[in-house]
Amino acid sequence: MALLIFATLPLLLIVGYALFAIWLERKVSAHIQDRLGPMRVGGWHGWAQTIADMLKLIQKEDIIPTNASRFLFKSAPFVLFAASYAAFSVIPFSSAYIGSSINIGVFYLLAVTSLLTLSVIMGAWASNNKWSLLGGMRTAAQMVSYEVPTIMSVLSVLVVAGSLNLMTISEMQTGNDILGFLPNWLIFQNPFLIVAFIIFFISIVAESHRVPFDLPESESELVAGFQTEYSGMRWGIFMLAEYADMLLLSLLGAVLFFGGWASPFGSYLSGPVWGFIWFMLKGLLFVFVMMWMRWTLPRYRVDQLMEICWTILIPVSFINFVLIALWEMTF
Amino acid sequence: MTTEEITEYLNREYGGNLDPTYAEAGDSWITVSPSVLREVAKTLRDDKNLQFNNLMCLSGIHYQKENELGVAYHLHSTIHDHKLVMKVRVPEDNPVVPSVESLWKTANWHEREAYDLVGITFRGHPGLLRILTPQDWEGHPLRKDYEQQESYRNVSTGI
Amino acid sequence: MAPVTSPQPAAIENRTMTINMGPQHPSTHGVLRLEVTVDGEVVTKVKPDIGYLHRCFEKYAESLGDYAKVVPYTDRIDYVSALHQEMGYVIAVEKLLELEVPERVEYMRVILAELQRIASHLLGIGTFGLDLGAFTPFLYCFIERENILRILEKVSGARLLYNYLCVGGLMRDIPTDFTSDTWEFVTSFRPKIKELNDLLTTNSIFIDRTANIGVLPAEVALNYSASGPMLRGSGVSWDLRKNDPYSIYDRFEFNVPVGQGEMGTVGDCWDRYIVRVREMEESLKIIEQALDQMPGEGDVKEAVPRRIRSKEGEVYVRTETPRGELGYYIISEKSGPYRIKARTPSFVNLSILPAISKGALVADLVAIVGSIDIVLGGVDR
Amino acid sequence: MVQTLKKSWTTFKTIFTGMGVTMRHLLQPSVTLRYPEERDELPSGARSKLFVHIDDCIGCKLCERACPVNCIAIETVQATKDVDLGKTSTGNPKRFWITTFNIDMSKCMYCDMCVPPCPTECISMVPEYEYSEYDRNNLLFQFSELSADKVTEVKEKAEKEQEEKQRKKKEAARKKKAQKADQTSKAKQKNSEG
Repeated sequence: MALLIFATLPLLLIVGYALFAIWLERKVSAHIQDRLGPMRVGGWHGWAQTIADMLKLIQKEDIIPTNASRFLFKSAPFVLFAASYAAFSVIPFSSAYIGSSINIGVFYLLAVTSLLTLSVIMGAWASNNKWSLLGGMRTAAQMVSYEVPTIMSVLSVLVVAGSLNLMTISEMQTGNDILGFLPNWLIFQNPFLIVAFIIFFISIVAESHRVPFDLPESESELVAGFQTEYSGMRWGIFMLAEYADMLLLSLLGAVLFFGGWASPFGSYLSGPVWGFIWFMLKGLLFVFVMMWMRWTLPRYRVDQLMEICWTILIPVSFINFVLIALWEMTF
Repeated sequence: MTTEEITEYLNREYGGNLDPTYAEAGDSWITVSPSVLREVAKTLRDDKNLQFNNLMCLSGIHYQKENELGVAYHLHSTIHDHKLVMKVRVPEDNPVVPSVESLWKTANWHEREAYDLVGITFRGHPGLLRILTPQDWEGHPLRKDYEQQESYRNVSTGI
Repeated sequence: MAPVTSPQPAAIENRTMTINMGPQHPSTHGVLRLEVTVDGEVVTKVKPDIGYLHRCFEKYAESLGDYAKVVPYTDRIDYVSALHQEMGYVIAVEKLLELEVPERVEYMRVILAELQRIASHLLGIGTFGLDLGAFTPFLYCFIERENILRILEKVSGARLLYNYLCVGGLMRDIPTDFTSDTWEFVTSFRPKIKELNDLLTTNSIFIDRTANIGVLPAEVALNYSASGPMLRGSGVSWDLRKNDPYSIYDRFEFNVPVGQGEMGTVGDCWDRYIVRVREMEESLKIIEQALDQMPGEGDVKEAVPRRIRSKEGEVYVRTETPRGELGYYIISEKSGPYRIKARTPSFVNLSILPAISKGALVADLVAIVGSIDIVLGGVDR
Repeated sequence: MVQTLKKSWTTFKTIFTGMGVTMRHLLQPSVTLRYPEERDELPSGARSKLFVHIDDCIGCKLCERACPVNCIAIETVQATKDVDLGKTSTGNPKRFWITTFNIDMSKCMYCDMCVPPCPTECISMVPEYEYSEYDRNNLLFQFSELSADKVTEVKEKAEKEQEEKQRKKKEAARKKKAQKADQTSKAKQKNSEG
């Protein structure tokens, strides 16, 4: 029983976060575009808008195209959500809460998130729609390619940290001793990790398919990409998983580069509860930057996307990896 | 060059017998018979002193009184900056006009439109299909005696 | 040694796929249907299918039997630049009837037309950005367009379909604060162009997406009788306001921006785009000069005939709309209009699409359609 | 290599320029009007709805004729001699009962063509835009103020007068004819006498 409650906590967190993030996305986009966004539902700045939308989506008819492959079509959103939910189990939310403090945490996370690709292809292929198929093809290529720079930049962190356990990595970043005031975050420990972080950030933007790399669902080209045929709650789960994925990768970035739940002020304002708040703030900051980018930039074309990955990010990340290793050996 | 000069030039150089027509108001035009239309058009485009490289407009016309269909070509030369209106007339029961699509690519859609709305057949056009109305539409709407069909694919057209 | 033979690859069936882009698709700017044959993501053939918005303008215009009544119908040809459609028609009828229009009316027409040109280009630029995934510039453009629409609403009473010009003059008197409103807009708009450039024009991703895409060489453009920014983007300096001035455009000083291939090849999508941006600045110049020169007093309905007495004859008049040459071919009889044909720039420019989109990717096709800046009302009439 | 680095640099630079622009807008107040609570004031000449001062209408039907979409339907009955319908505010005498003056706003295309021909300026566009209806028939605006009884009464009266007129005319014609005949006979007489 206790285990069940323990397991449901992140689920509640994800759902609550997703509702908040969708609202935030609308608000950010609205204010960037000199609009107001949802203002009515719930009173203050339409905070209950996404809840109302979710209720509407639940009530909607579950439409399955006649010629779709029914089983795959129905199960794709759940596989997607299961994958990103499972990945949350190794994220150390605070010094007192982690789903499973296993020794291969990073490895597990990267492996499980690869399932996302599978489910997107499942949904795209099963829809029996040409736009979906194109979207699915793009997703497969994009996610598989961008996994390489992601893994390379994560590896560079691991070289510095020396552990695959995310809890251990977080713990070693507490305190602020660098130059007397900077927190002990990994990004400040090695100058080349800044480059690694930039590569990591670009890759996670692509992995969670956000602008400028939102090709799988590029609205103005592929209608809605792999989700074209989805409606109602199944579409809602895709949406949920997408935002959960965004948070997951942002949190991973926070753990690997910005100290996880470690407070920026050393021992001041630390502790399990503060740790959780710091952690979420760091994650949400990345989420906000992704939103900010989305509402500013146009999108890349599919071949340019691949070009960036294979001709710039991957070579740079390899070179950077070697440099980090050299730096670690010298100092 | 004005229409008059162009006609004179054409008659002198190529031995034709074209004659400009004037109306009470507006532009004047030359009328060409369909049998020589393509030759004339090619000359107009390629002659060094004419060089009509721009077909501004191509319109189909139904002359109800004369039971004829007509096509008006509005030509313009960006090099010499002169214009010419050329017309061709064909009887209603055999409305065949040679296509100028190979001379001016822009004629492609214009000719399809003239075929669709007025019902002029352009010989030598690469794909003479209806363009604005559905492929199985009946009649040519811009004819003066056109009567709209009552239903299209079991949907009432509103008359 | 035996020659090494590479193993025969298993026969892979290579099939192309036909996809229907439209009539309901986010980036076909209305109800355009493109029958696209793709090989993977590479477009091998495009077949535009139009006519979904055909409203029989010509048939209506001919059956009304009255020149004045046609004007509101011309608005609806290209509803994004309605004033230009009216202006072309009104000028054609005036030419047919040999009417002289008062100075003040001419200036007013020019100012309004240039305001409308800016509004239309803003929409064209905004939707082009939208096609490439940039949503925000689209709405910034709309904010600016709104300011223009407000001026036009004050003048004519309507925001989109103005019906403000009539044969021989204007439908209403000019409001007293028109000049001050316009000046205010002109001064506030200049910095916004710079902002737009920062956000979109110089953006590296935007350049990557548009440079060297959909290249239209000048000779092809001329052969297809392209016009407007489409032709000027290919490096041909051809603007009817300069080359064949109508109304009073010969009194103003302005440049004709042409594509120079700054970011790639001459005649690519970026060139067509930048021509529009620069044209907005030129339009501002024209508005400023016209506001300075406009006579303050005068009856705008002075030359409006009470009853239009039709003459026998025909005219073809072309004017420069934001999308290119708009031609009206009017055959007139004693009883009224016999044939009215509108040669719209959108229709002609769209016919080039199959020629320039071969070998592009699906994403490029969207960019190309966006850079042509068609309005389906203008294509289908 | 150098080129790639340069390109990456410009990419980053332009991305940050763009993000600066959007950040500025994020902090700016928005331009949205929250519609039912806040309203934009339309200029006085805005074309949103047709309105007729029926008291000023003289029944000339010029607006009906000017309308390109035939959304105005007017029926008039000539007023009998014993009634004086008065004058409009512009001083034109009224001679017709306006028995029907219907404007179908669902057909109207807001072109303003009916307004300038009106000699008494009784038809005009007003800036009122909140009149959407669930039933299309409710968009048919009837401006005539005459009751059905009044209409029949007026019609009958007019018919009667018309008949009367016709009768009188005939009578007059007959009289004239008789007179003429009389005259000619007289003239003949004169001739014969002469």
